[in-house]
Amino acid sequence: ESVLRVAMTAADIPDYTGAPDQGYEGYRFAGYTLYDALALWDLSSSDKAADVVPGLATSWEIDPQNNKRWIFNLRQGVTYHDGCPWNADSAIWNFNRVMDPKAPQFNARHVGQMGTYVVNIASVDKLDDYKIAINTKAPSSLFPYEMAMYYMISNCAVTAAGNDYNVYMKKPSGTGPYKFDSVVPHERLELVKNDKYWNPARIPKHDRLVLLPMPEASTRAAALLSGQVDFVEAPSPDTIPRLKDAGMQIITVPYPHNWDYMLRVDTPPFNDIRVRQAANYAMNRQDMVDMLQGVAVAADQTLIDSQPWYGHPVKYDYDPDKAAALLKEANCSPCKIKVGISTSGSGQMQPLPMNELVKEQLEAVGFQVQLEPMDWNALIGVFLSGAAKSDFNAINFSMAPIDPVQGILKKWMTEYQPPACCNWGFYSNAKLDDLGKQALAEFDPAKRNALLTEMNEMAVADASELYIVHDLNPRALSPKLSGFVQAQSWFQDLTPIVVAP
Amino acid sequence: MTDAVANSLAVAPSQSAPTARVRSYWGGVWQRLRYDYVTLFCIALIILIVLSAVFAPWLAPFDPYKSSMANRLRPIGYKQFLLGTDEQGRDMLSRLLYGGRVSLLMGIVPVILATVIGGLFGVVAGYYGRKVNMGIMRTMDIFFAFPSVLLAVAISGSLGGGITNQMLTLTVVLIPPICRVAETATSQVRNMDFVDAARATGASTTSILFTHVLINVMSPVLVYASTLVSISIILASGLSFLGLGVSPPTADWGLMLSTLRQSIYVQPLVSAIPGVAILVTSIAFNLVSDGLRQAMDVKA
Amino acid sequence: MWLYALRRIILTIPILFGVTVICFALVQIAPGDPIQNLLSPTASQADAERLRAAYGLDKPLPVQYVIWLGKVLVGDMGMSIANNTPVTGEVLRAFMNTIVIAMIAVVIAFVLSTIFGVAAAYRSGGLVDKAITAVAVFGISVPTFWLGVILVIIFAVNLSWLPATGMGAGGSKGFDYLSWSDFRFAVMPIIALALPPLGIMTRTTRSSLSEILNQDFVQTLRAKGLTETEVMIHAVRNIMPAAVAMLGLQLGYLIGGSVLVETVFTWPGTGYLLNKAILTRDIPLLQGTILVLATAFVLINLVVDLAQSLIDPRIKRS
Amino acid sequence: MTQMAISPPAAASEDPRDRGGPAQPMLIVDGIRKYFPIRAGVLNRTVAEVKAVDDISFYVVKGETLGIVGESGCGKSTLARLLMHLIDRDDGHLILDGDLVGEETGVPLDGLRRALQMVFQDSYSSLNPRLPIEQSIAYGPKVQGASSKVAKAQARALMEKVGLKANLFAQRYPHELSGGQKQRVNIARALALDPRLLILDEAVSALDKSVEAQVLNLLEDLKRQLNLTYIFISHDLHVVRYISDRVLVMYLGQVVEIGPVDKIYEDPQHPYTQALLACRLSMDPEERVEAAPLAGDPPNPVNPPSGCRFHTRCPFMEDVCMSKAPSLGDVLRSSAQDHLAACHMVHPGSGHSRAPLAVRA
Amino acid sequence: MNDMTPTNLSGSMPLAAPFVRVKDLRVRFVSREATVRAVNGVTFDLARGEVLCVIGESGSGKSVMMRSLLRLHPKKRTVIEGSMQVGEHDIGAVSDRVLSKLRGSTISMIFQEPMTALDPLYTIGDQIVETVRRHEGLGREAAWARALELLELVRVPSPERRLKAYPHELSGGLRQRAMIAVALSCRPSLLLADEPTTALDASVQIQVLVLLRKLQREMEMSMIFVTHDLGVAAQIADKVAVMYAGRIIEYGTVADVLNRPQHPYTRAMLASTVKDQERGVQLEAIAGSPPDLRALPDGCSFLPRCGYAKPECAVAMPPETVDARGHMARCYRVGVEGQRLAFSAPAIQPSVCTNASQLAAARAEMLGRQA
Ligand SMILES: Nc1ncnc2c1ncn2[C@@H]1O[C@H](COP(=O)(O)OP(=O)(O)OP(=O)(O)O)[C@@H](O)[C@H]1O
Ligand SMILES: Nc1ncnc2c1ncn2[C@@H]1O[C@H](COP(=O)(O)OP(=O)(O)OP(=O)(O)O)[C@@H](O)[C@H]1O
Ligand SMILES: [Mg+2]
Ligand SMILES: [Mg+2]
Repeated sequence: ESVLRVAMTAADIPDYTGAPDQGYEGYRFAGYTLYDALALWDLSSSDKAADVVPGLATSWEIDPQNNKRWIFNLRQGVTYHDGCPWNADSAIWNFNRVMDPKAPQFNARHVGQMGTYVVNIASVDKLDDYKIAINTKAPSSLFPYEMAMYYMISNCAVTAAGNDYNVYMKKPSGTGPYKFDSVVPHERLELVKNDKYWNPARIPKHDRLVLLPMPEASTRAAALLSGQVDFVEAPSPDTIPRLKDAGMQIITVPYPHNWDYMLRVDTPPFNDIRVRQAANYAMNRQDMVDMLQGVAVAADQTLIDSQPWYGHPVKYDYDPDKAAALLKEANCSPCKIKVGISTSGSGQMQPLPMNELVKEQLEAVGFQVQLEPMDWNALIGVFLSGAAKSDFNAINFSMAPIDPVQGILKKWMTEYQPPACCNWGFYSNAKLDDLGKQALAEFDPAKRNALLTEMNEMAVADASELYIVHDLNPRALSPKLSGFVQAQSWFQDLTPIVVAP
Repeated sequence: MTDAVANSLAVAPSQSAPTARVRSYWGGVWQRLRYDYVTLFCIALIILIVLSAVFAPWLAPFDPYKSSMANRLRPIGYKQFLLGTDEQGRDMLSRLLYGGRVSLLMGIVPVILATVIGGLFGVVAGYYGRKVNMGIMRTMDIFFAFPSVLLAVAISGSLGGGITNQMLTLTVVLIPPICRVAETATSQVRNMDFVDAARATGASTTSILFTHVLINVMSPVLVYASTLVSISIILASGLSFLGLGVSPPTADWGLMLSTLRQSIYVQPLVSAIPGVAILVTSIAFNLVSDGLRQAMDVKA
Repeated sequence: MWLYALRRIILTIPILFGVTVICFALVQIAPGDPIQNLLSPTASQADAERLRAAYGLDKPLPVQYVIWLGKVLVGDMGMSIANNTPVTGEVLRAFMNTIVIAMIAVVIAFVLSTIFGVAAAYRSGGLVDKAITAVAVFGISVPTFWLGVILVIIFAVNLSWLPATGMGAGGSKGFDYLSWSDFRFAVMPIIALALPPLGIMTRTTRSSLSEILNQDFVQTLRAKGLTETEVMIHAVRNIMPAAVAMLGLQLGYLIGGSVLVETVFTWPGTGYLLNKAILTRDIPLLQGTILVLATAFVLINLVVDLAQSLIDPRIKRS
Repeated sequence: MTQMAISPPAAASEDPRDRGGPAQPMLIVDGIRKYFPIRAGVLNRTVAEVKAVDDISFYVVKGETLGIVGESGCGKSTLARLLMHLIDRDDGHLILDGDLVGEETGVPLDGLRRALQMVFQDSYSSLNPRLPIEQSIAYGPKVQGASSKVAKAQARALMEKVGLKANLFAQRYPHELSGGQKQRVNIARALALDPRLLILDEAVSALDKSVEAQVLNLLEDLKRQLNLTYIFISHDLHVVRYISDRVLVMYLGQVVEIGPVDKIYEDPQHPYTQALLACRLSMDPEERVEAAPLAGDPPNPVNPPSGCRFHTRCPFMEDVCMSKAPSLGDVLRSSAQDHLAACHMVHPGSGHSRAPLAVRA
Repeated sequence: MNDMTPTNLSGSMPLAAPFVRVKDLRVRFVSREATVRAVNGVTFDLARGEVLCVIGESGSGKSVMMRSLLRLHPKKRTVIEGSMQVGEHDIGAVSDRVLSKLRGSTISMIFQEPMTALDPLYTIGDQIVETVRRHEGLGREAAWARALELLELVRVPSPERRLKAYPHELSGGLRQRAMIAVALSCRPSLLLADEPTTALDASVQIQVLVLLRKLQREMEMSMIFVTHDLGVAAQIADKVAVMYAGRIIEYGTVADVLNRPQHPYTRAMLASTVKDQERGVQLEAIAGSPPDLRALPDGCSFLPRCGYAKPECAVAMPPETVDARGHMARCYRVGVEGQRLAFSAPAIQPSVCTNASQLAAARAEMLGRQA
């Protein structure tokens, strides 16, 4: 039996019942391993930004008559791990799990995690056993991206568990390339390969996948060095030389994950675009990259350049004089800001030293920065409740703009201001809102991408955030492993990995 | 006649008084300490540490918060960095000096606060006995039901980080044991005849407490409190290490240890410095309190 | 004897009650919201409120306390918010993992400290005494988490003798203390745990032994013609009541104080669980863990008291 | 010495502090009682009581020395502490120079405190180890309102008075003094408040014989100088005889015999007193005791024997002793020359075979 | 020294030779701060079956001398000089192994404080049995029987129950008896009793004294009995040695010393003891306090408190003056008149209560002359 042991950065085993928590790492390891969604991310290449491809749906299209009705053709011949057949009934059952509070399978926890992906859905109709229609509340051209996050779990298994998810948890069942084997709470989740996976190309090349939560970077490094695990996420930059010495493979690739400051733009000082620009000009991003031993790249906006909506945005290259001048012009000196940062957290990289560097660079041009470190979960709270509920001018909150919904629409459109969603800093731009509406109603991918690109360029021109770096998401692999392709995505496909004995 | 008697009785002491020089209690303590070279050395060490912490702004060669990416993780003795630099290129020596301030503060302030508060409660409980004692000591028992680390972690987990919160946490944790020591010492003193003698003069309770009880309770309590300094330092650094203590970028030994943990493969020695600092300080305090206990223990 | 035991047991009831109050209250002071962890980064406030109600976190605190206490009394400490598993099971499992290594550590510390203490008191002032004192002071003064890190670097990373983290190749389930391949995982945590109590106990053993050796009855023993070894046996027996009390106290401290060591070694015990619960603001889990640990501490103290009254005839048993 | 408010010793009867006249006893103790509760059981309830002092009455005449003797544990110290109001009595009254103590109409406690002082036995615990002895002595006057300077001067004068050179000893700490010196300091401290009555609880028992003699001399001397009245508690019968005018014999919390010292020593009435006196060791090697006069230990004061408490050890025990407690008689009405004993053998018609037939003259 | 069981040792000794011979015993305690000269040349002999009472003020070195006879002092800080012969053993020279055989069997000791002299965690029975088994190799059963016998011997009421009692469950008198039982358990030839009755009530003290005397006679033990109570000495002693500042300054039969004391110290001590003196008459107290053993002057240590001092007293310790009856005193004022010692007082006898300045002047003068 070949075993792949992975050290995750998560503090605990993510939920594996189909609504992963612990951030996108949960999706990565307890989501796309056990489950599939209607659409899936194409993680087979490290050259281009990952996009969605058919998953449990073989194809989808917008109803030509009704731009609020998506037709999904479901994949035939797929069964869940427990033998339960995948079909339209199962799909509808799965939507009701989160959408219908009266359904026996309704799960409040799942709503918390997955509800956001189905907010646009008005209803789901069964057209035939392998065809469903999903009616959205408004035209939503980007809907398939949302469907790439919504996992389908075995309705038979939940029913057999008497709709008690705590019972279901003992034997969860999806359609994914791995089957659940066992769990030791807080310690390890063990999955075994699904020989009968519908996509033969993705049948795991190893027999067993063991997932271990190890939030401490140094612990992960020690575990890899002492041969307790084969694959660690996010080794700390300073351990990389040592890992290399020990023959470990260090893999990095750019992917849509920005490490930046969200700015509160409805109050001083960041309501003044000159102050925002000054901050951006003050960043010596290369310094940061150096400090991180090259596991990050400089960011000039929230997206990475391989994403289709990158466009040709304004660039804020390091120019401290200009920054100082802008600040003076804005009449903000010293420009006092208070920034909420976390001490650790999923995707936050090394928040303490990095923030201190930012602080130093900002202060060099005339800002006066007060860093307020807090626990990661506390910061999530600050993020969710919106800038107006706190006294921060900015927060250091990394996000993964993997798709235009999360990366552009929900970030900048006025309607997504808190408490609705994630426009933390109350950014508002009528023209951008308008473009957004058009994009959602535009079902031609090329035209839609053009609209989205324009939106993105607009937000960057407004210096709506303080862009700092993109994480290269380093991973360290034991020399025993081969075949891993690191996709430009938050999600990764572990199935091709071969473990040499 | 009577005078003659009085005089005759007074004869001997003048000639054969055992000690020519009058020596106070503390004088006696000092006499014993004088030969205890280990303790003396440790006292000197502590004085050195305290002084270097107090004068950190003048002693530190660099700004402890000034980072320099060009000079990350330099080894000990690299150019002007006597103790190397940390993961942000900040001078370790400077940070160590400044960190000493926080660590000593964490070691000393909570102990002082707890000594005052716990000592007060303990003395009151011990002196008044009965119901007051019941009330105070049972409450303390409840806090005693939590092992100190657990209590510290739980409280600081609840209060959140920051210097003030951490000091508060440690104070709360240290109060019950001090209270207990004070209570025991007080009830011992309370049963001594000299307290009864004082009561027989019609003195008020406050007067007795201050003139007779406190002065005697003080030394056991102080000796005990001195053992807590090192415990407090270690606890504080543990909390910082867990991320429950002082918040970054404050230079604090525990926190430095925690952040430098990532760099242990690059600069093992530099990463070990804060740990060594904690260890040495804690050993010094422990040995001093041992020495003090021995010097103060000798029965009068 | 039974009366004494009963009295002692009854005395612990108000303490345990106070403990529950503190457990509950402490956690409520905590900033941060346990619900947030359950929400996706793009969830809305309404989602949060719904979840809050589902966990009963919307009721007033005293009500929450009474409900909680009522359930605790029947052994139900609620559901972990993060894992959606029963807290009772979680904590008890973690507790078992902690108590075994804590027990091993404290017994090792006890045995070694008795040997050290006797050796030091016997050769009081000599080289052996000084060496042992040095070990003891080191044990008391060293920050265990740092020691843990260093142990990992030396024994796991550089020498590859022992595994760095976790509990067994297969996790705590089916961990077998009797098999070396599993026990290897426990070695470093036990060392790190044992050192402070070793230091403390060595010191107390040494000082109470030399105190005992200065007592009048030791003169009598010598005058009776007992050899130094026999005298030492008497002395050791005399320190046993205090030593046993110390043993229990240290065990309690280890159980409650293992947070740091368990975090360093990712040992899935209560300390690790506690740290996790704090980080994720998992209130039921946090409350449950603290409660179980404090209760264990109280009970250990109780057992120690009773044991002490058994071995020390001077303690009134009526 | 002049700064002390102490009258010249010339006329003992005309002490200005005297309120009740020379005939009024210094202190009348009427039916005083103290039971210490013994707590036990699950709820820590009182399950029994140590009858430490059980209905004791006597008086002390002005200027006399009343000796109190008895075996260890018979309640002597408890009695002393009761008189000093250091512990609360369960029952009984104290009348100090004609005034009830501690009750609304009588002398306030404060007054009592000034008039009554005590010297403790244990010289180790009776001085505050952290206070220079000068301050220990000056403490009382300071408490009573003297300025620190006056109090200090007074302390120094007292030190001289008890035979300690003030400039040598004032700043010393108790551990730098010998036992005898400590006891002198204790006496000086007790005198600092200018008391009328001094209770000496085993004040010389812990001292070497030669030092004991020094202190006894000092006490005698002070008594004359300062017009003091003493209650002298001791178990050394030689010393009690030497120093006392009257003697009170205690057994298990009760008075068994009281009377002028010579009557008690020459003609002890109570078998317990007789036995106790027989326990005195002679200095003559020829006079060796062949059999111990008193066997065994005293019974437990928690459960004192019924009837006469001494009956378990009494050679003359008869049935009546077990059933009926002998009375001492009305002590408070008796004169200072009366010799009373609580024994059936001295009470006519008590039912004991050795009881006298007729009432004594 | 070959192993000899104590019983045949006591049997084989010729009666004439003294059983205990202590010669010029000196004991010093050395520490960093000071050297305490606790015993400064003690010499005495003790015959088999004889009782020697050592009397003296507190701190005169009585206990130290006793402990030296069992070498109970801490080895490191103690310097013992002189010879101590018990039976045929030279206590100063025997090996540790032999010593521990002697202790408790040939020589045993009773201590002053019955409260603290017994191991609180062992029953009385255990503590007796332990000694018996150690020295006589008895089985458990036999040893218990012996323990019971011993408790009966020392008149402990209901001994079976007391065997199983812990020390704290007994009263002081009973504890002291138990202590005596432990000490007598192996029929020692020499019993060292260090103030065994001082902590007891007068009524109990006399019980213990009577008992000890009886047992001593029955078992034909030699006994050294330390006390500072002359009454106790009168009760139990055959010989009395008066110690002052670590020296024996007077020695003789109990009658000689108590009835015809020669040394000024002995006389003063007798005079100051309260014993049916007239009330209201000043007691003849000895002024001053004992000398500091850390800094003993040359000459007679009693000099500073002596009412009869002569200039030569300051120069050297007076030699022993012994009369035909063996009565010894060390004082320049004591001589032998005929068969007996005699004290020759000066014509004008200075009062014991000499004026302080006078005495100081006299002393200064003497010391000056010496220097
Ligand atoms: N605080 C107390 N609580 C309970 N019992 C007490 C207390 N104080 C004294 N006793 C008991 O009261 C009795 C009398 O004690 P007290 O000290 O008065 O005796 P004493 O005659 O002074 O004895 P001694 O001669 O030993 O000093 C003893 O049995 C003692 O145990
Ligand atoms: N181990 C020791 N170290 C230092 N000094 C000691 C030691 N033992 C005794 N001494 C000193 O030796 C002197 C004589 O003490 P010792 O105990 O023999 O007196 P004592 O005659 O027995 O007095 P007491 O009547 O009080 O028992 C004292 O000054 C004492 O302080
Ligand atoms: Mg008493
Ligand atoms: Mg002695």
